[in-house]
Formats: sequence, C-alpha cells, structure tokens
Amino acid sequence: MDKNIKVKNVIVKTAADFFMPIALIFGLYVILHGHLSPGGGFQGGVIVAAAVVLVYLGYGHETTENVFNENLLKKSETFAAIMYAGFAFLGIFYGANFCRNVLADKMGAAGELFSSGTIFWMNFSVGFKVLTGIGFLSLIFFGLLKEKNNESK
Amino acid sequence: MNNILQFLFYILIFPGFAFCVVAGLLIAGIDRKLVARMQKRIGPPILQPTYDFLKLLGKETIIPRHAARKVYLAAPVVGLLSLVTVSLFIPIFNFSIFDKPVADLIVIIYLLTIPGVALIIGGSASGSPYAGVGISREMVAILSYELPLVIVLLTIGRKVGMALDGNITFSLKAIVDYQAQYGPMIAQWSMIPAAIALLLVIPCKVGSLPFDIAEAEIEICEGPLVEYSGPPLGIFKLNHAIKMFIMTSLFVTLFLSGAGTNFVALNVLIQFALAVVVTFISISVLKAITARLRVEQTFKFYWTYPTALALLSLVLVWLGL
Amino acid sequence: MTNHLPIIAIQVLFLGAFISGLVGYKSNSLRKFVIFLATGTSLVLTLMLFKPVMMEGQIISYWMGNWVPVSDWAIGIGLEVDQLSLFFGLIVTVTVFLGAIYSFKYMSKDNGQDKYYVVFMMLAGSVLGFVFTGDLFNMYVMIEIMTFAAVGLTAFRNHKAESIEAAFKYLVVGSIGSSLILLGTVVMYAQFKTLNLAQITALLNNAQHTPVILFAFALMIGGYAVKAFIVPCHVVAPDAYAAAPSSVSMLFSGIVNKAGIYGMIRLVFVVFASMNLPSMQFLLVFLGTITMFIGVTMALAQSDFKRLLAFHSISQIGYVLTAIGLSTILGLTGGLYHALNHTLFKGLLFLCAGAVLYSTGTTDLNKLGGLAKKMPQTAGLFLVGAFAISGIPPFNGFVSKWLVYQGTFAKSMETNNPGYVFVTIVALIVSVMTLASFIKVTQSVFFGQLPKEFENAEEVPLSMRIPMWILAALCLVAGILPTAVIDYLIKPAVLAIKSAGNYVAVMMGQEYATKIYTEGIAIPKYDYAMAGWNPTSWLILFGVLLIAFALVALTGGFNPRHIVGAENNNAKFDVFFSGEAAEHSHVAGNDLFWGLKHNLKGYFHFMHDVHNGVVNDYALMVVSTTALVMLYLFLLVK
Amino acid sequence: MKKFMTFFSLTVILVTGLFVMKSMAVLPATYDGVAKILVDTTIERTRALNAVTAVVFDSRGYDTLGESFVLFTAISCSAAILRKGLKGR
Repeated sequence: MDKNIKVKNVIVKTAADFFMPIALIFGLYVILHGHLSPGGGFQGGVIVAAAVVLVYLGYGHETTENVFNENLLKKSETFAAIMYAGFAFLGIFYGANFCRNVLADKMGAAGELFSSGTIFWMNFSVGFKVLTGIGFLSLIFFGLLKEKNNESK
Repeated sequence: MNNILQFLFYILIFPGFAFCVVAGLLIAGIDRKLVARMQKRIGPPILQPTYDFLKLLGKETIIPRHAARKVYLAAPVVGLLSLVTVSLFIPIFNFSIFDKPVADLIVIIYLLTIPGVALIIGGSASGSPYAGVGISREMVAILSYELPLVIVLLTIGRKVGMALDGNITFSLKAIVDYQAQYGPMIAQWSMIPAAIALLLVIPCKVGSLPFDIAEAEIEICEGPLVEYSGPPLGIFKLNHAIKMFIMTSLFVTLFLSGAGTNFVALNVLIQFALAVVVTFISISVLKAITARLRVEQTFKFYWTYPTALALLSLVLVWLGL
Repeated sequence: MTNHLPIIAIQVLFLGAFISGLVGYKSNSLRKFVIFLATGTSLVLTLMLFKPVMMEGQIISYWMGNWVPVSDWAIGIGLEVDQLSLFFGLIVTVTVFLGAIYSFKYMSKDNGQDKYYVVFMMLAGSVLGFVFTGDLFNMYVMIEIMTFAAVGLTAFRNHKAESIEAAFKYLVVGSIGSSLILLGTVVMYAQFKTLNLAQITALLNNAQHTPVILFAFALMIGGYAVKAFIVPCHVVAPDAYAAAPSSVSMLFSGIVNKAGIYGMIRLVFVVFASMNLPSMQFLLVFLGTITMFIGVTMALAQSDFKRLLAFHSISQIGYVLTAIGLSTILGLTGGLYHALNHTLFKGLLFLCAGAVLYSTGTTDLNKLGGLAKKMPQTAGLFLVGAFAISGIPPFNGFVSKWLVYQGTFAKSMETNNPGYVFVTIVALIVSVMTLASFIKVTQSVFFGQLPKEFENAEEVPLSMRIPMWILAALCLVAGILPTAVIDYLIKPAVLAIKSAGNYVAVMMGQEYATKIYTEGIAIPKYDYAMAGWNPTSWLILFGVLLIAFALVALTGGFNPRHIVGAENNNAKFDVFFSGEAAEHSHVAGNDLFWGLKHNLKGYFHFMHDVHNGVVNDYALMVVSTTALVMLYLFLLVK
Repeated sequence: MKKFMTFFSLTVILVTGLFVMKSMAVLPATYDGVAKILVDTTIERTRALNAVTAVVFDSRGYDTLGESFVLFTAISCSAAILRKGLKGR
C-alpha cells in the first residue's frame, strides 16, 4: 500500500495544487447554482470534499491532520443538519406546513441567484453538510490507512 | 355484601380451599392404601397424609445458606393458590360458581402449569445441585405431557363447539352442559383415544411412578424438594395431594360427567367417587406395577403414544364422528 | 395545532440527536439533559395525539409544504397518522424514552457516548417517522436510516470482535432487505406514477393485479421480512441482539422489528386490501408458525443470556405474524396485542440482561449463578418478565396468547381447515418451550450458588431500575385490564386496519374516495368482546387468596420464629451433599434440557448447520425467501 | 442444497423479472401522473429553473431531509465504529 503513496512525489503534489482550487470553486458553483443549473447540494458537496483527498494525496498524512480539524468538520455537519431542519421548520413558523417554501415569493425572480426561496437555502445546507460529512469520512479513513501502514511497517 | 360472603365461601370452603385440602389428602391416602394392597402390604391408614401434613407444619423451617429466601418461601404458597384457583373453575356436574361460562380451558392449561413452575422455581431458589437436576427433569416432563394434554383439550373444545353452535368453545360449563344433554363424553367412541391419552397424562402431571423423574428419591434425593423442610415442605406435599384430586376431578368433568342429580351434595359425592376410580386406574395401578422411566424415555413416550392417541381423536372428531 | 404534532414529534427526536452531538461533546450532564428532553417531548407530543386519534377517531393527514393533491394526484409527501400508526408510534416513543433513561447509567462505562446517543436518537426518530408517514418512498428513506443506525449501534462496543462481526452480517443482510424494498417501491411507481400510500390503495382497488404489482409486492414482503427478522431471514438477528448494548437490544426488539411488522400490516391489509386475502393469509400464518417454532427451539439450545432472548424475540414475532395473518378481527386484535406485549416484556428482559451484564460483566449462562441474593430487584423483575413472556397469568402475555389461540382455533372452525388447529397446537407448545428456556435462565443466572468472582456484584443504580419497574408495571397493567387496553388501543387500530377506504378518504379527499369506492366505503364492525373470561374477577379471587394465605402465614402457619437465617455458621444450613463437605456446585444452563435435546438431536443438528455464520449463506436465505414468496404470489394469488 | 437454492432463486427472480419487464413495456409510455403536474407547474410554484432541484427540495423536500439524515447517520456510525474502542484497536 505505502508503495503507491509517495508523499514527496512532485507530479502528484503539483497536480493536487492545480486541481484543488478548481475542485473548490467548481464545487461551490454547483452547490450555489443548484436551483438554476444541473447539480445540487449532494453533487457539489462531494466535489468540494475532494479537496481533502487532494491534500492527502499531495501532502501526506501529517499535513492533512494539521490542516483539517476532524471535530470541527463533524460539528459543522451537525450544524448543517440543524440548519436544514430549521429551514424546513420555517414553514411552521410562518403558519404553513413543515417544509413549506415560504420564502419563494419574497426572493428574486426565477433565474436569479438568490431566488426560489428555501430551495436555495436547503440546497446550500445540504451542500455544506455533504462537504463536511464526506470530508470527515475521508479523514477517518485516512486515519485507518495510517494505522494500517504503521502496522505493516 | 351477600355476594362477597358467597364468594368468600366459594373460595375458602366449598369448591375452594377447604374442600380441596380434604379431598386431596383423602385421595392421597386412598391411593397409598390401594397401592399397598396391590403389593400385598397392609398400608398406612387413609388419614396418614393428613397426619404427615400436620406434623410437617409443626417442624422447623431451615433456609439453606445459598437459597434466595423470599422466592424459596413463596413458591409453595403460589403453587397452592393456583391449584385452589383451578378448583374454582372446575364445575361439579351442574354446579359451577360462575353463572356465565367463565371458566376456560386455556386458563386451566396455564393455571395447571403454575404448580409445576412453582416447584421448579422453589427448587431452583434452594441452590442445591440436586434441585438443579430435578428442575431440569421436571421441565422436560412438563414439555412432554403438555403436547398430548393440549391436543386432548382442543379435541374436546372442537367436539362440544360443533355440537352447540358450530363455533369454538373453550368453556368448561359448555362442556358439562353438553354432557348433561348427550351423555358422558367417554360414551362417544371417537373420544375414547383422547380419554386414554388424558389418563396417561395424569400420572406425569401429578408426578407419580413411572413418571416421577423430577422427584426420583433414589437418584436425586427428591430433586427440587431436597432442601425443603417444615411447613413449606408440608405445603408442597399438600400441593401434590391436591393436584391428584384436581387432575382426576378434571378428568371426571371432561369425560365422565353426565346429567347428575339435583342435589349438590350427592353430585359432589359422585364426583369424588369417580375421581377415586380414575385415581385407581391411572395413578395407583401404574404406580404398583411399573418402575421409573428415564427422562428421555418419558419424553419419547409422551410425544409418541399419548400424542398419537390424542391426534387420532382429533382427526375422528374433525371427520364429524 | 394537532396537525403539526406528528411532524414535530419526529423532528424533535432528530434535533435531539443533532443538538446532543453539538453541545454534548464535552459535558455529560448537558447531553443527558438534551436527550431526556427530546425523548420526553416526543413522548408527550405523541400522547397528545392519543385523545383526538384514538378516542375521537380522527385521522390526521398532513401535506408536507402544503403540496395538496392537484387534480387527484398526490404530488407532495403526506404524513398520515391513523390509529394503527399511532398505536405503533406510542410503542416507539415509550420504548425510546425508557431506553434513553436506562442508557444514562448503563452506557457510562463506555467511551464515545456522544456518538452513541446521536445514533440512538437517529434510530428512534427514523422509526417514528416510518410509522407516521403516508408515503411509500418516505417509508424506504426512514427504514434506511433505521438500518444504518441499527448497524452502527450493533457495532458500538467495537472492542469486542463479535460486535463487528454481527454488524457486518447485519449490514449485508439489512442492505439486501432495504434494496428489495427500494426495488419494490420503484416498480410500484412505474405502475402507478404516484408514491402516496392512500392513492396507491385507491388505484389498486380498481386495478387488475398485473404481474408488475405482484412483483413489487413480493419484493416488499421479502424486504420487510428481513426488517422484522422473520424466519428464514432471522439469521442475523441473534448476533446483532447479543452484541449490541442491552438498551439497544431493547430498541431492536421493541421498535426495529415492530417497524417491519408495521410495514407488513400496512402493505398487506391497507395498501393491498383489495388482494385475494385468503391466499396471503396462508403465507403469513405459515411464515409465522415456523418463525415461532424455530425461534423457540433455537432459544432452548443457547447458552448466552442475550442470544437466548434474541431467539425469543424472533419467536414472539412469529406469534404476532401468525395472528395478524389470520386477518380476522380476533386475529388482528391478538396480533396487535401481542406486538404491544412483546415490546413490554422483551424490553424488560433485555434490560434485566443489561443489568446482569452491568454488574458482572458477562452474560454467559455457564458462568453466572445465584445473583438473586446480590440483585434481588433485578431477579424479581426478571421473573415478572419471564412469566409474562411465558404467558403465565395474570401477566400480559397470557391475554394476548390466549387471543392468538382462540383466533387460530376459531379460524379453523370457520374455514374447516385442520391446518389452523395445527397452528394452535404449535402455539401452545411454543409457549411451554418459552417457559422452559426461561426456567433455564432463572436457574443458571439468578438462583443456585453464587460463583466466587461475583461476590462483589451489586444491584444496579436507581436510574437503571426505574425503566425496568415501569415496564414491569405496564406488563401487569396490560394483563389485568385487557378490556381497557383493547378498547382504547387495540380496537381503534384494528378498525383502522380494516378500513382502507377511510384511509384514502382522509388523505385524498372525500370526493376522490367516492369516485373510487363507488359502492360506498365499508365501515368495519368490531364484533369481538372479551367475553368468556373476566380477568378482573379472576384477579380478585387470586388477591383474596393471597391475603388469606398471607394471614395464615403470619399467624403461625410458617412460624417465623423457626425460620432461622443462614447467618450463623451452623452446618445444617449448608446445601445437602449426601453427607459430604459442601462445595461450589452450580447446575448451569448449558445442558439443562438434555432429555429434550437428546430426543430431537436430528433437528438440532440440522438447525446448527443452518445457522453457520457464513454471510453468503445468510444472503442466499434472504434471496431464496423472496424468490419463494414471489413464486407463491405468482402461482397462487388470483 | 445451497447450489440448488442459488440457481433456483436466481432463476425464479430472473424469469419473473423478465416477465414483469415485458408487461411493463406495454404500460402507457407517456409520462403522466405526478411527474407531469410537477414539471408543468414547477416555475410558478417554486421560482427554480432546475426542475430536478425543485422537486428534490420542495415537493419532496421531506424525503431529501431524510436522505441527508441517512448520510448523517452513516457518517456518525462510521465515526462510532471506527473510534478508539475501550481496549484499543
């Protein structure tokens, strides 16, 4: 296993450096434009979370551990879940039913970035949740990988 | 108020506690006498079980060091209570303490399990390894005879239910009424195998030879009862005696009951006399002529012959015979 | 306001999971407070539904996001809480509440508790969401959360190898079950173009039963059979129950397999109400009968406390399935009653097993013994649970089993089919075998002699005993007052099962329903009354007797002066050893019933080979079951 | 026995599956029911151009909530299972 992961391999590192901004920007684009163009929170979130994998591939385990805070990611995911439920609860606060898109008429016209009411916000919270969640999951798996490498050495 | 007094009378005196104790101890005495005579002994006086019981009440109760005290003491009483409750459910000819058909065969099946369970729990609570072996045997015995017993009772339910309104009945009162109208159940030839099966179940239910595997004195020192002494032991002995009466009386009610007479006292006497006859056939004779079976033999026996007999009856009844 | 109650009750549990994950990271007591508040609120909200739904007969329909049906098509997701849903909902919330209280102390010896509670609450919320929903795909989503949460909780004690193994098995088999349900849902959608249960019910009412529908139905029956652990899909259950922490095992038997049962009832009796029921009945009764028999015989052969309970769980689910399979009023009453009772007594028994594990660190029947002296309350509560599950009066198991027997036997009289008599006989024998295996547990855990290493075992803390006491009290109440339980809980639920038309009318509107049910919506009749046996009067009898004999005992019947404790060092208090010196000798549970096993050794060897622990075989069993159900439906259902 | 069961069940499922496919093919091909209504009315109801997102987050928003909870549960379970256990791993 450890043969395949050469931490100081320049090509991998450069490629990671190159693709990371693209992944971040593109992922965020997909999340934010979920209601306008193909894609959405789930897809965009996974693309953003690819950044974690890229950091790991390019810089190895220690850097990944230093850069990302596992607990923070987990907490953010929980927070995003609460956020989603909160937007769903907005319906009840506004006197309609759960999950009601109460903000649809209060935000811009169809086609604008800030339009479509809670759809935008729910999309955003799902995207946030997925990116933190998948990132967290990747970190756990890298942790396992490290243990395994240590054992085999 | 009157009602409550009447109920108290039922519970404490007539079909309930006092009657059960007297009848049970008498039947136990008669059984011992009969067995003795069959073995060419003189045998103890008929009141001997009564004397034994009274004597045990005066003895000291020893609670073993390993025993779970409360359960150890409560078990015999619970067994006795459930037996007395069963006696309230069994009608004696046309006499039943419930006006409506309250009594129920399934209730009886379960209530009759409780004395066995009480014996098991009590023995288990005494902490003795002999008791441990004994309760395992007792449980296997329960497992063995329950199958034929259940089939017999369902057969009777089906038979009576079909005759009455084409629907299921589990009511003992309905069964007695049926027999008052059509004559004793045993007269119907399709029920004879079931009757034989129930006769075979009785000795195991009361724990007499050749099926007294749980209390085998010679092998495991009376199994669950090994640690018991004084009044709790007395109550267990009493339970044993009452169980003999209840089971035979149940047999009489299920199979030998007829129109009866108009006098309750006479009916009771007839019931008791019939119960003695059933005791003689199913308990005393077997006790006198057989030796103890092993536990797996008992299990095999009950899941083959009595079960086959009971199933035969069920099939015959199902075919409308 | 009433309309919002179900969704809030569901979301409170989920939010409880998230908030406890956020704030309870460091503080133990804060986390417990959040959990207590969330489960308690959910329980209260569900109880608030009791009056309008159960007593006034309202059915609550709730369209998510106000997406009400447009031109007779249900475009949104609807919650529909009818009496059946609320019946199971109450079971869920009560179980979760008690389980949470129990966990507070029980889990205190484990690390990573924050993660435990998060997953615990997700499980709770998903099952509540499952029983309240009125949408086919939403049922799948919730069952998916439930499966994952159950797998996570099974493996929670990850320092034990068997936990991980059990979780792996559960993951594989559970995922197959979920996939079957998903595939069934997809096929249903392809046929009907809608996912709303009420609308599918209505469309099915007038539709031919095309192969597509039968295919979907078979897949979903297979899937829910896995969720309810019905033989032969039960094979992962014992491992999972035994490896999970006891508070979770309680949830497994109390709500997880109830979810499977609920799904079956909802599909067979409401959604597919127009199907040819007698042929379905045979399938369900057949599955139920083999489930209860195999469950209990396997339990007899176990030597681990929790595994034994797990097999009993399977066996009792067999009772439930058999009874509801009869599909008579009596049968459904018995089935639902037994489902309720199973939650109560099996929860109690699992909590007792947990208490034993907490005090002694093992559940091996061969190592334990004599704990009744050290843990008298747990022993007493265990006896209550054991008697209840064995159907000893006056506890609740007796009532429901009685209904099952009566139901099966009445069915045999009705249809003149001797097969149902056979079912009655099996049910009665299974009941005795249940008793037998609990005798074994009683003997080898609580009575007998105390091994040296458990000299220091102590009674469990109060917060663990409170849920046990509550469950024991509920067991007794449900046994003493069956008429009240039937009137207020079971009867509305049974009527709800029988009135599919009403279900449609509430959700899709009266107009739509009259269009579909042109002959009018049939109003079912509840023609069963607890006649023939009046347990209250019986209990009074028992009580009077008890008092009478207590008096006898007090006035010298037992002569208390003669009852000497074993405190003094007198040899006469030693256990009898044929005159030899006393030594530790405890008859443990491993081979207590060898007389039985010896005679049935062929059967036991076969069962041993079937439960071989190979996941491939288990997966094959699930797939084969689905295939057989499919074959059955295609060949025999008209 | 196992081999037989494997082939038997696979055959049964395959044959019935093919049969079902065949009968599905004769179902009306035009999409109707819920889908048509949703697609037709999506923009005035939700102001979202992407109809898929509109369905996923509005009319079936509750399911999506559930799906995100599935993900959350799965991740929490992984965290719970892969944590450092009591006796180390």
